[in-house]
Amino acid sequence: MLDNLSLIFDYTLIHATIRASTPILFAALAAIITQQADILNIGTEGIMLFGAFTAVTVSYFTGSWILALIMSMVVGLIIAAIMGFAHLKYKADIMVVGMAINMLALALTRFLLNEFLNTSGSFYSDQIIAFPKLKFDFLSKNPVINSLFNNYSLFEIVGIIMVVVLWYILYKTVWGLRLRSVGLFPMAAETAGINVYKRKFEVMLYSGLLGGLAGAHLSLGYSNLFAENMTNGRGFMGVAAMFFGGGNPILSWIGCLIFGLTDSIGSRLQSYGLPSQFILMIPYIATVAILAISLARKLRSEEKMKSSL
Amino acid sequence: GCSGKTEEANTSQENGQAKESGEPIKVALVLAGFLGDKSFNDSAYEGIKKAQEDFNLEVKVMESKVPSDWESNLVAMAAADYDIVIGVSTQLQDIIKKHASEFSDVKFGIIDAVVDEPNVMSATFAQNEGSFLAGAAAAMFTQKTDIPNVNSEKIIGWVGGMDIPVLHDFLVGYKQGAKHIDPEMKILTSFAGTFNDPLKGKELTLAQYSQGADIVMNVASNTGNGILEAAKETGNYAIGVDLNQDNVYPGSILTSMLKRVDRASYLMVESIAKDSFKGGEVVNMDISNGGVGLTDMSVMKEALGDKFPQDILDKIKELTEEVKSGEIEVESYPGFEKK
Amino acid sequence: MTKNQYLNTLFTIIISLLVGGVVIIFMGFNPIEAYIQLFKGAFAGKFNFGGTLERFVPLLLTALAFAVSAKVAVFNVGVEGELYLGAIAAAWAGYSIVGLPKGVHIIICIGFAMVVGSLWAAIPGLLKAYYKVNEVCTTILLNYVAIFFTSYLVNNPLSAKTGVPQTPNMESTALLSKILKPSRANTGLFIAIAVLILVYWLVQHTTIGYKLRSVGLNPNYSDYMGFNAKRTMVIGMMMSGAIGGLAGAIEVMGIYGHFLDNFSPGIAFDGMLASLIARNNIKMIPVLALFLAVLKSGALGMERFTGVPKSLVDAIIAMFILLAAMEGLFMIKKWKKNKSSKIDAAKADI
Amino acid sequence: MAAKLVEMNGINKSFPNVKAIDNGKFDLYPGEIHSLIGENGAGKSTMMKILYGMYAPDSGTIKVKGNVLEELNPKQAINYGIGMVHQEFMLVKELTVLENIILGFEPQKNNRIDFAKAREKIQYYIESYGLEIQPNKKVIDISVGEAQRVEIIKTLYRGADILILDEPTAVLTPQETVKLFEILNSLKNDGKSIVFISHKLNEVMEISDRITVMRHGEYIDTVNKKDTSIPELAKMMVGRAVFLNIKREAPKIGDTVLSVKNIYVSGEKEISKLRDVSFEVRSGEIVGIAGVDGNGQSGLVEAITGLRGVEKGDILLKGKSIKNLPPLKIRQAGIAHIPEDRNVRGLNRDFSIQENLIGNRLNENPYATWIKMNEKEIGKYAEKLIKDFDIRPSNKDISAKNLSGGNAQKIVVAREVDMHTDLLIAAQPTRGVDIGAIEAIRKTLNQAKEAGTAILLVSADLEEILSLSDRIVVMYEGKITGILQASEATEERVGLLMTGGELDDKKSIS
Ligand SMILES: Nc1ncnc2c1ncn2[C@@H]1O[C@H](COP(=O)(O)OP(=O)(O)OP(=O)(O)O)[C@@H](O)[C@H]1O
Ligand SMILES: Nc1ncnc2c1ncn2[C@@H]1O[C@H](COP(=O)(O)OP(=O)(O)OP(=O)(O)O)[C@@H](O)[C@H]1O
Ligand SMILES: [Mg+2]
Ligand SMILES: [Mg+2]
Repeated sequence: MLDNLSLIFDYTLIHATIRASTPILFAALAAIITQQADILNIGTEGIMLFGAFTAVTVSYFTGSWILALIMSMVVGLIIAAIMGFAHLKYKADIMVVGMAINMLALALTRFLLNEFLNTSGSFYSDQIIAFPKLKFDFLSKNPVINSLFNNYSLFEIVGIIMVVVLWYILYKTVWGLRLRSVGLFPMAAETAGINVYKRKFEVMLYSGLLGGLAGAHLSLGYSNLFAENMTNGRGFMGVAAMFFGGGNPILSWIGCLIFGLTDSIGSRLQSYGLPSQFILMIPYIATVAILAISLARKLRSEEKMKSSL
Repeated sequence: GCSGKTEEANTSQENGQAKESGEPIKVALVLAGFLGDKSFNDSAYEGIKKAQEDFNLEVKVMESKVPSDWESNLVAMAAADYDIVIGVSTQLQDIIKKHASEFSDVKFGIIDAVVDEPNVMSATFAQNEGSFLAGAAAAMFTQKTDIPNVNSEKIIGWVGGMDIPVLHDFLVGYKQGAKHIDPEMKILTSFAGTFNDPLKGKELTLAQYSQGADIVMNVASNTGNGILEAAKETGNYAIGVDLNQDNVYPGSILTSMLKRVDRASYLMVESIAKDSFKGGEVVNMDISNGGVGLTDMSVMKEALGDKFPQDILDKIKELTEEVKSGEIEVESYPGFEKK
Repeated sequence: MTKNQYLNTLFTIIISLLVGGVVIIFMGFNPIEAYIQLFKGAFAGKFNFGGTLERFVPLLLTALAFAVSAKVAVFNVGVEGELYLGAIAAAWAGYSIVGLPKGVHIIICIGFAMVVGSLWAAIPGLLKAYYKVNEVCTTILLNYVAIFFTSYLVNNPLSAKTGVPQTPNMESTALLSKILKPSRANTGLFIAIAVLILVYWLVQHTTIGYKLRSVGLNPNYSDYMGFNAKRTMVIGMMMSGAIGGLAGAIEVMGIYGHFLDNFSPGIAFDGMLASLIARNNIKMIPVLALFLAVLKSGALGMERFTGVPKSLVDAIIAMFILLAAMEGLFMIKKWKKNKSSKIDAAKADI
Repeated sequence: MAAKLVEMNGINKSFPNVKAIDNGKFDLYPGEIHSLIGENGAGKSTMMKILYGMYAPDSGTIKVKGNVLEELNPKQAINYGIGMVHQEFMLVKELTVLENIILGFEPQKNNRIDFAKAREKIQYYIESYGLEIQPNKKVIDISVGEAQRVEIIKTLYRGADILILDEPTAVLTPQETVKLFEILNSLKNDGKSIVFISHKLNEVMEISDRITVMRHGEYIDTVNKKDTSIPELAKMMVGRAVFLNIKREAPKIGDTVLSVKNIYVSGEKEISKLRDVSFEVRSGEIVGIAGVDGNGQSGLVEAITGLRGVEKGDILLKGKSIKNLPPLKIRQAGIAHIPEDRNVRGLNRDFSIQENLIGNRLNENPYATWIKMNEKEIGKYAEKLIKDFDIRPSNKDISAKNLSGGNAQKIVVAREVDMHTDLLIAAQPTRGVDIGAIEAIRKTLNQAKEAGTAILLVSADLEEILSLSDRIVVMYEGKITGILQASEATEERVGLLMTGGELDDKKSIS
C-alpha cells in the first residue's frame, strides 16, 4: 500500500488539481459577479454549454481559436442579455430563468449538433483548433518541473489571474464598491444616485461573457471536442463554489481547489479496488465538511470574543 | 463518426426480398439513452441502417435516458402497430417481459438480455470473451517498450462509465485476459459514475497514465470520448469499445473490442423481412460466431509501421481459438452466465 | 389571481405557442399537426392521460417539498437526493419484508422512505440553522453523495444480481395499484393529493404552520416568541425531506416495482421549477405541476408521431417555461405605473 | 426674505392601499430650519422622498432653486444640492463607514478609489461640524448615533445645501441629541437649509424657525416657531388636546417579582458586556433602566427573557430561577416582553394584525385545539384587542407592514400587556411613535402597574424614565452606577450617573 500511496500523492497531483478545478472556477466567477449584485445566476450551466458548442463550431469552421473564443463569449453575452431582460424587465424569477436557459441549452445544442455538424452525441475532428498550451522547452527537461510548471492550458493560468483581478475589481475599485452596494442594499445604492437596474443588467452581461469563456475552455482548453451536456453539472458546482466562498473570488477559488484536489485524489484512489461510488463521493463530502468545519470554528471564536468573563 | 439526421422516419428503395405488398416494414428502436454514443446505441442503429439498404423499412428511433420514458415509449410504439419493436438495453428487459403478452401480435426484440416470450427475440453478448482478448492484447502491449511512450511497468488501465453489472462483465474478462498473459499484470480500474461525461473520463484516464498505465480500455460510451482523447493528447494508448473506434485517433488506439450490436439488430429486422422470426429465440453473440472480438489492428499497424508488434495479433488469434474450443473458459459476472 | 392575471397567462400561452409554431414551420414541419400531437400525447386516451398523471405525481410532491422548505426560508435544492434515498428505502422495505398485509406494507414502505428523506434533509438544515452554512451549496453537493450512495447500494448489497442495476422486485403487497391501465398511473396520485391538502392545511391553519411561516419571514420574531427559530428551521427541512422521500417511494412502489440505478433524471429540479413559478404558493403548485407534466408527456407524443426532433421539442418547452415565468410580459395596465414604482419595487426586493 | 429654495405645491401620492399625500404643500427658505411634524403615517417621509426623487408624485409641482422639476431621481436631487438622511438609515452594513460615505461619489486615482483623498475630505467635515465618526469601522459595528452622523456627513460630502433629516433624534440619547442640535445650528450658520422631522415637540420648539404640520396626508398649516406652543402644535397634529404627563398615584408595592443576582452576560462590544449586575423589581412598581444606548440594556433584557445566555449569576422570578431557560419557558413562567425594536423582534411584518396579536397565545385554549388554530376565536380576540387598544386601521387582516409606527407598536403593547403576567418588560416602548400613541402606551403601562404588575422599563428617553418610574436603575458600561427613588431623581443626577459620574451625596438606596 505504501508504494501505492506515492502513486496517489505525488507532484503530478498539483497540475491535476488545477486542471480539474478550472472549469468550475470559471463557472464560479460567472456566478460571483452576479451574486455581488444579488442575482443568483444558475443559468451559468446553460451559458457554458452554449459557449462550449460555439467554440468548437467556430474553431472547426474557421480554424481560429481566437475567433472561437470571441464568438463563444458573444453567444454567452446574448444569452445573458435574454436572461437579464426576462429577470429585470419582465420580473421573471431568476432561478426559473436560469433553469429554463439550462434546459434550452441542452436541447438547442443537441439540435444544432445534428443540424450544423451532422452528428450526435459528440463531435471531434482534427480541424478543431484547441486553445494553446503554455509549453516551454527549457522547463521540460526535468520531469518534476515539467509537470509542475509546464503544459498548462492558457485559461488554466488566465483563470488564476482572473481570480485576483476580479477580487481587485470588487474590493478596490469604484465599480466594485458600487456593485457590492447594489447587491447588499439596493435602496442605499439608489439613494446614492446609482442606477440599480443598469448595474444589475451590466453584471448579467459580464457573467455571460465569463460563462461563454468557461464553456470555451471546457471544449477547447480542457478537452478538444464537444459532447452533449458536456458541462455535466459543472455550472452548478460553480454556484456551489461561489456560495462556498460567500461571493469572494479568492475564497471561492479555494473551494474550487479543494474540490479539484479531492477529485484528483479520488481519480487515483479508484484504481485500488474501493467501491467506485464511495470514491466518487469524496470531493462532495470533503467540500461540505471543510465548509461546515470552518464556519463552525468561526462562530465559536466569535462567541469567545463576546464573552463577558 | 457522423450519424446524420437520425430521428426522421425515412424509407429507402425497395429491395427484392421485402414484403410482397410493398408496404414498408415498421421498425421501432427504443433506446435507453441517446444516439451519438459512438458505441452501443449507435451500433444498434448501424444495423438498422444496414437493413434499410436491404429491405423496405420505416424506422423510428426513440431516444431517452429517462427511465420512466422507456416503458411508455415502448408501449406507445407497440400500440402504434409497429411490426417489430426492438429494445436496446438490458434495462428494457423487464419492460418487454411485462408487455410482450399484452401485444401478442407485435414482435419484439431485446438486445443484451433474454426475454422468454413467444413473440420476443433476444440477443446476448459474451462481452467478457471480447474483453478477455482486449485484456490480453493490452497486457502484451504494455511491455513493448520500443514503442514510443510505452513504459516497462506491467500496468494497464480500464475506465468504465457507470458502475453497473454489465460493465463488471467486461471487467472480469479484461482482468482474466491480462493475467493470462502475465499474472503479475496490474490492472487499474476506474468508473466515471456516468456514461455522459467525457471530461470526467479524460481526467480518470490521465490519472491512470500518471500512475504508470500506458494503455487504457474504454468501456464508457460517451464518457469514453474523453478516454480516447486523453490517449491522443498524452501520446499514450487506448482500446476502443463496441464499434470499431480505431480510426477516431489513428495511432492512439491499439484496437477496439467489437460488440456486434449492429449484427443483432440487423438479424432481428431480417427475420421479420424474411418471415423467419422465431419467438423465444436467443442469439448468443460470442467469439465463436464473431459476435464479439477485436479489430484487425490495421490502423495501428499503419501508424507504427515495422514497430508494430505482430506477435500480439498472432497471440490473439491463438487465444480466440482456445476460447472457441472451450480450452479457455472466460469467467463472467453474476447475472451474465452463458445460458 | 385577478382577472388581469388570467388574461396575462392566456396571452403568455398564446405567444409561446406562436413562437414555437414559427420555429416548427421554419424547420419544415407542420405546427398544427405538432400541437395536435402534443395535446393528444398529454390527454388522448387512458394511456396518454395516465402518462400525464404519472408524471404529475412526482412533480407535485417534489414541488411541495421545495415549497415547504421555502416557508422556513431554506432553499432546498436537495430534494433530488431525498427522492433517491426515499426511493431506495421504500424499495428495500418492499422486497425484504415479506408476509405483511398490503395496507400495512405500503404504510411501512412509505414511512421508512419519509424517515430516511427527512433525516437526510436534516443535515443541510442543521448546518444552516446552527452554523450558517449556505444550504444551496450543501444541498447541491449532497445530491451527488445521495445518488452515488444509492448507486452503491443497488449495485452491491441490494442488487438483484440480474445484470440490471436494480433491486429485487418488491413484494406485491408493497405495490400501489394501477389506475388507467395500460399507463402506469397509480394510486400514488391520491396519496399525493392527500399530502397536498394536508400540507396546505398544516401550513395555513395550524400552530405548526404558524411557526414555520413565522420563522421563514422573521426568525427574530420567532425566537422572541419562543418558537426556537433554529429548531423550527430544521423541522421545516425535515418535512421537506420527508415529502421528497415520499415522492421517491411512490415512484418505485407505483411505477417501477423496484429501485433502478439513476432512475430520476432530475425530477426534483422540475418540481423546484414548478414551485418557483408558483412563487412557492401551495395553492398554485398543483396547477404548475400539471402544466409541466402536460408539457412533458405531450412532448413525447409530439416526438413519437411527428418528425419534429426531440431536441427541438425540448427547446420549445424550455422556451414555454421561460415565457411563463415572465409575469410582467403582458401587464399592460402596469406599464404606465412602472416608472413611479421603480423604487417601491427595489424596496420590495430587500 | 430671500427667494424660496424649495416649493412643493398640490402634491398627491397614492400607494396601492392608501392615499399617502393629499394636496400636500411645503416650502423652504435658505438658511432656515423648517420642521415637519405629524402623527405616524401622516405622510412626512413620503413628502420628503418625493422631494428627493425617490417617489414620483401622482400630481403636483416641485420647484427647487427656481427650476421646475418634471422628473426627478435621487441623482438629480443630489445635483440640486438636496441631501436626505432617511428614517431607516441608507447605510450598507457590511461596508465601512468611509465606503458608505463616498459611495456614488468616489474620488479616484488611476481607477482605484483614492482613499487618502476621501479621508482628507471627510476629515474636513468631521472637524468643521464636530461630527465624530470612525471611518474605518464597518457600519454594523457602530452605534446608531454614529450612524446618524455618518448619514449627515454623507449628505454634506455630496455637496448638499438642503438637508432633510427624517426623525434623526428618534434613536438618539439626550446627549447625542444635544450634540446633533449643535451640529445643525452650525450647519445653519453656514447657510445650509434644513428640514427636520420629529415627533418630539420640545425638540421641534427648540431647533426650528418654522414648523409645518401634516395630518392624514393633508397639509394643515405652517407656523413660525415664535408664534406657537407645544400644546398648540399637538392639537394641530392630533386634532385634539393631548396629555402626556400622567398623574402618578403612590405605588402600591408588593412582593419581589424579579430579582437579578450578580449576572454576567456576553455582548458585542466591550461596554455592552454585563458584569455583576443586580437589582429587584417588585409587584406594583415601575423600575426604569436609564442609560446611554449600548451600555448593556439590550443584553440585560435579552438575558432575562432567555434570548441571550447568562454566563454567571442568577435570575429569579418569584423565587424560582429562570436563568438560561428557553424563551418559551420563561414566557410561560410569567414574563411579557415589549422588545426594543418592533420591526426586528416585535412583529412579523408580513403577518396580519391578527396573526401578530395571537403569537404569544398560540397554543392556548380556546385559540387552538391540539395543533389546529381556531380562527374564529382568534378573530374575536384580535378584534377585542384592536378595540381596547385603539389600533388603526381596525381591519384585523391587514398585514402589519402597512401600519404606521405608532399603530404597529400598539399591536406589540396590546399583545404583551394583555397577557397580564407578573412581570412586564417594556424596552423602548414609545420609540419613534407619535404623540397620540405615546399617550396611549404610557397610560397602558400605568394601568398595568396599578393592577399589580411589576414593570421593568428600559428607555433611552430620560423624560420617559423620569415620568413613569418609581425607581430608577442607571447603567453605564455594563454596570449599575446607581439606583434612585423617583423622588430623588432629577435629570441632572441621572444624567451624571449615565455618563459614569458619581453622586457625591451617596444617597442612593438599593
Ligand atoms: N412604499 C410604500 N408602499 C405602500 N404604502 C406606503 C409606502 N410608504 C409609505 N406608505 C404609507 O403611506 C402613508 C404615509 O407614510 P409616511 O412614511 O410618509 O408617514 P410618516 O409621516 O413618515 O410616518 P412616521 O412618523 O411613522 O414615519 C402611511 O399610511 C404608510 O403606510
Ligand atoms: N451573545 C449574543 N447572543 C445573541 N445575540 C446577541 C449577542 N450579542 C449581541 N447580540 C445581538 O446584537 C444586538 C446588539 O448587541 P449589543 O451587545 O451591542 O447590544 P447591547 O449593547 O447589549 O444593548 P444596548 O446597548 O442596545 O443596550 C443585540 O440586540 C442582540 O440581538
Ligand atoms: Mg508498461
Ligand atoms: Mg416617516
